[in-house]
Amino acid sequence: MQASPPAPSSAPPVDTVERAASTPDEAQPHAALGLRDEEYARIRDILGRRPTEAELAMYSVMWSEHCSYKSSKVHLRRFGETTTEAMRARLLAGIGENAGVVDVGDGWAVTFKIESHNHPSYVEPHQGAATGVGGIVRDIMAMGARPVAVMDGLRVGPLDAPDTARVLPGVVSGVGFYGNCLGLPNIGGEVVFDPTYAGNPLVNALCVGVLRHEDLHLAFASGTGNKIVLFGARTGLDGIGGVSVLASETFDAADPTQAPSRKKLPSVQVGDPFAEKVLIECCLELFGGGLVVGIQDLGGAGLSCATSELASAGDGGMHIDLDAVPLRAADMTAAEILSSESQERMCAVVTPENVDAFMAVCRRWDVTATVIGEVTDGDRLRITHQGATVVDVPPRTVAHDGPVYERPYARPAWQDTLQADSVAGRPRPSTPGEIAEQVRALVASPALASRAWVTEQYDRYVRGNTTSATPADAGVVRVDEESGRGVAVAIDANGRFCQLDPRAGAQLALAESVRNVASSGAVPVAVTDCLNFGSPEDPAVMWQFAEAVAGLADGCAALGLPVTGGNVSFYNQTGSTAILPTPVVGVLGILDDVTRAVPHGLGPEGHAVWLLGE
Amino acid sequence: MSRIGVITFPGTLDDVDAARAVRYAGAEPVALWHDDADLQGVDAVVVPGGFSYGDYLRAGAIAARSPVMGPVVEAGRAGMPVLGICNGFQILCEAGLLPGALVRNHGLRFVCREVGLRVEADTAWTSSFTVGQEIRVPLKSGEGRYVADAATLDALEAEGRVVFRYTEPAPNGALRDIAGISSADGRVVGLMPHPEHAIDALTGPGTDGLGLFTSVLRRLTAAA
Amino acid sequence: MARVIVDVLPKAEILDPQGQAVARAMGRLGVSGVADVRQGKHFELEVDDSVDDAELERIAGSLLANPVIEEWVVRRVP
Amino acid sequence: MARVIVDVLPKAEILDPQGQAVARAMGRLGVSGVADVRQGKHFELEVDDSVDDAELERIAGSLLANPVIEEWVVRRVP
Ligand SMILES: Nc1ncnc2c1ncn2[C@@H]1O[C@H](COP(=O)(O)OP(=O)(O)O)[C@@H](O)[C@H]1O
Repeated sequence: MQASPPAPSSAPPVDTVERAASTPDEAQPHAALGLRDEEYARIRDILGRRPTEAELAMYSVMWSEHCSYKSSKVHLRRFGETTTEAMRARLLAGIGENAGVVDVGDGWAVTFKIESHNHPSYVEPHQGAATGVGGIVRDIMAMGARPVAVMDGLRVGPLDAPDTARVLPGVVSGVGFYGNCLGLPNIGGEVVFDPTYAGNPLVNALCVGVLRHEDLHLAFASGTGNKIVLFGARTGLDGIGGVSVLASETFDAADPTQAPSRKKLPSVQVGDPFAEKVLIECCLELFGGGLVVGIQDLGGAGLSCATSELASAGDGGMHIDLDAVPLRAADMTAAEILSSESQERMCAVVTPENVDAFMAVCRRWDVTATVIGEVTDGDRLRITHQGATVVDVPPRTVAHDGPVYERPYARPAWQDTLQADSVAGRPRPSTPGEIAEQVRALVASPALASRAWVTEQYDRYVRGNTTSATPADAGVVRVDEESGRGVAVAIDANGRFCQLDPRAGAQLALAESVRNVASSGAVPVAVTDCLNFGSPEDPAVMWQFAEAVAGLADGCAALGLPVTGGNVSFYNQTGSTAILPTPVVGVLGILDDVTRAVPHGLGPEGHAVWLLGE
Repeated sequence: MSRIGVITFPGTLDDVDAARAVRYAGAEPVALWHDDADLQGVDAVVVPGGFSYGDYLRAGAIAARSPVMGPVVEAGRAGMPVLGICNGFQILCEAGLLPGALVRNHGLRFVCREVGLRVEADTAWTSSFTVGQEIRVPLKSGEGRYVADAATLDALEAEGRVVFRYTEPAPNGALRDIAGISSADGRVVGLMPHPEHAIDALTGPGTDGLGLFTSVLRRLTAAA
Repeated sequence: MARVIVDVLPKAEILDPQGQAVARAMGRLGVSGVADVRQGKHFELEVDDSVDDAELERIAGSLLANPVIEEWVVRRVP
Repeated sequence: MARVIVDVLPKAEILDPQGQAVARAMGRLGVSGVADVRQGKHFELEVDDSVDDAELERIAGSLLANPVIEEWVVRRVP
């Protein structure tokens, strides 16, 4: 409570570039925003002054672990280094784009990617999982593709842990709610139980999209005078929890009545799959009409990410006017608008002569669309709010030139003990009674029980192209109805193997996923991965990570399969206990004709059963 | 060739499947748009499944009041064959073309599984089947529990307007295991399960669902 | 501008599985003393002063509620 | 026995897709004069007289509403 009443409400001064230049010593809460002192100093260096509030918001979120890959970058390079030209032969787009795109023949291409939404799914399981599906689907849309299927890899605590009863049903209903309502068949996934996931479930969602080669769209803004259009949902105060430290500083003083609710902003986003379904159809009509030069989805880091990435991938500068952004809440600051993670939004670059046609398509689908800026000469990203310049930065410094850490890593001391603890000395069942008992225990174990409770909540029929979903080794969808051309996808990981040996464990995950795709009759052609680990600040975790990446990269090279994209999720831990190292590997395979896919399960009576391998 | 309209509302999902089923049956699918009160001279209409308007408010409530539904209700009352599948069934009930309502599944969860249905009435959409025949099609819905007051249910049964019944206890708790019903003249039919997902053994449980589409085609060509 | 509340409940004779699930959950959580729960919908509308009570009834009965299965109450709040 | 009503609404700063969809639908359906719609849940409980207000608050906040995204009001009715 404030002792004296505030002065009659006057809006806090907008922190413009001018003001920042003239108040170099104003204290800024960079640490509360997750920026280290040297990172903050680097921003001041880049800009030659202190950042404005809005710039600070942008840098802090774009330089976060989630967006900048600052701890993982040095290791992920390995994927690039081990990928040969021959492995790249089928790739129309690879790592670095929203999602990798693979040529699957006959002029068709397929894009696929897996992403995590772990932490939000613990806070609010239903909405967290739902918006996780929504996010990966928009990544796929941003490539110019029609999303055609989803998969979900779920990891939670033991079945009888109290939180599991809250988290698992919520996550499953969220995945189903969003995917079903979008009309995307769910073609497979995993449900894994382990105590290390009890306070930190893993929700990894994969989406597959299909496009013709000529429809490939990349995220870049070029062509001076081209318009930047924001379309989809309005921008609200969702998911800006972090940035509210900025708001609280200025708003506390100006209007204490407003501060409490602002400060406690939930970082939870609510998904609106209906809005996203309409957005998909709207985007496809826009692509079909040739109305889009470049496109970018809005996910984590919202407009900060979309504008800086579009601008730095293009060949000019960009001007954005935040006053044009349709808002859902009153009095949002520039920092809040830029950081909002409101769902179901996309950002497109459109030539001036196509703007009217673009708007007409959006109106037909009842999608709000607004020109919020344009591509400019020069190389600066300039953002104005209430008539004043609040951001003026080289976009690459925000989007790509973030910090890179060589975090220390070391094989943990307990690794030897863990590996030495083999089953060799353990008693084994020998009598028929003991064996029967063990079989019963296995069958009854949650690890092996039927997944029907989960999969019955997911639509697998919609669009009429699913030729294999649960139960199956891999999900199979038909891409072309005429020729029967299709793709098979599987996702796999075994955290316990990875705990024992992260390098071999990652390779086993890859091998299992490849086997699952191959045993559906498809030829494996590409890999996506979702690397879920504990804190990168823990050298043992960092070692697991480095080993797993190296193992996966070498495994992919040995099999001749390129990694086309993926996602890193760090800080998955409860207190100081990290989750099992969990590199989830997704593999995509091609079938020339889905009618010749190998069905799951035993065939008709009289067929022989063969065991291949040792 | 008979022309069968397939309506797309914002949030409709199974329009591609319904159009494919129409094509497989040998008719020409005609895309109809929710905002356009023009049936383009079609001979019959399919209101497909999905989540029109996100199922917000009540499933089918908002779609039932769209421009295209005016002429659909009018034509349906005048005897044009109309089929509502899943969300389409919900829309036909909300539009007053069929009695009763569809509410949340009694288990409170979305249910996607193959179900057995017994065909119990000879209608414009079931004449390719014999009464009593059992077919297998997918069911996938969260608000598929058919309800109506007892008098309405009694009347439906007495008038032979229960077209499909689940062969096992209804997975959604539908009263009297009702999966689909018809108008008094047997030309407007609504059902929760998805015949359009059972037209090819490659992508569905079999081809039983095709029977609904060949039925109406027979009816249309016989009338012509 | 006036604020109007419309509360919609399933008719008494219609099974209310959501309400029942809540009632059961109470038992499991050790909450005693709740005999019955019914769950419906709650709408808050901002309406022009020009909208009269008859119009509000019409909006409630023809859109917000389905008279086949639901009943509703409309009230204006200050 | 007492009758208790709990109304639950999405928090003001949280997206309310249902309410927005209904508001848009009204415009399309020719209902004019409705500026805004918010949609939430409405619960009617029958409770023992022994259940006090604190207990009711606890029930509302832990079972009927999701405090992460919703707010609620509890009231006893005659
Ligand atoms: N979370 C999930 N989402 C969708 N499908 C799932 C999920 N979990 C399991 N499945 C599916 O259920 C089936 C059985 O799963 P599982 O027991 O893990 O089999 P497997 O060991 O053969 O992968 C598979 O088809 C799998 O894809």
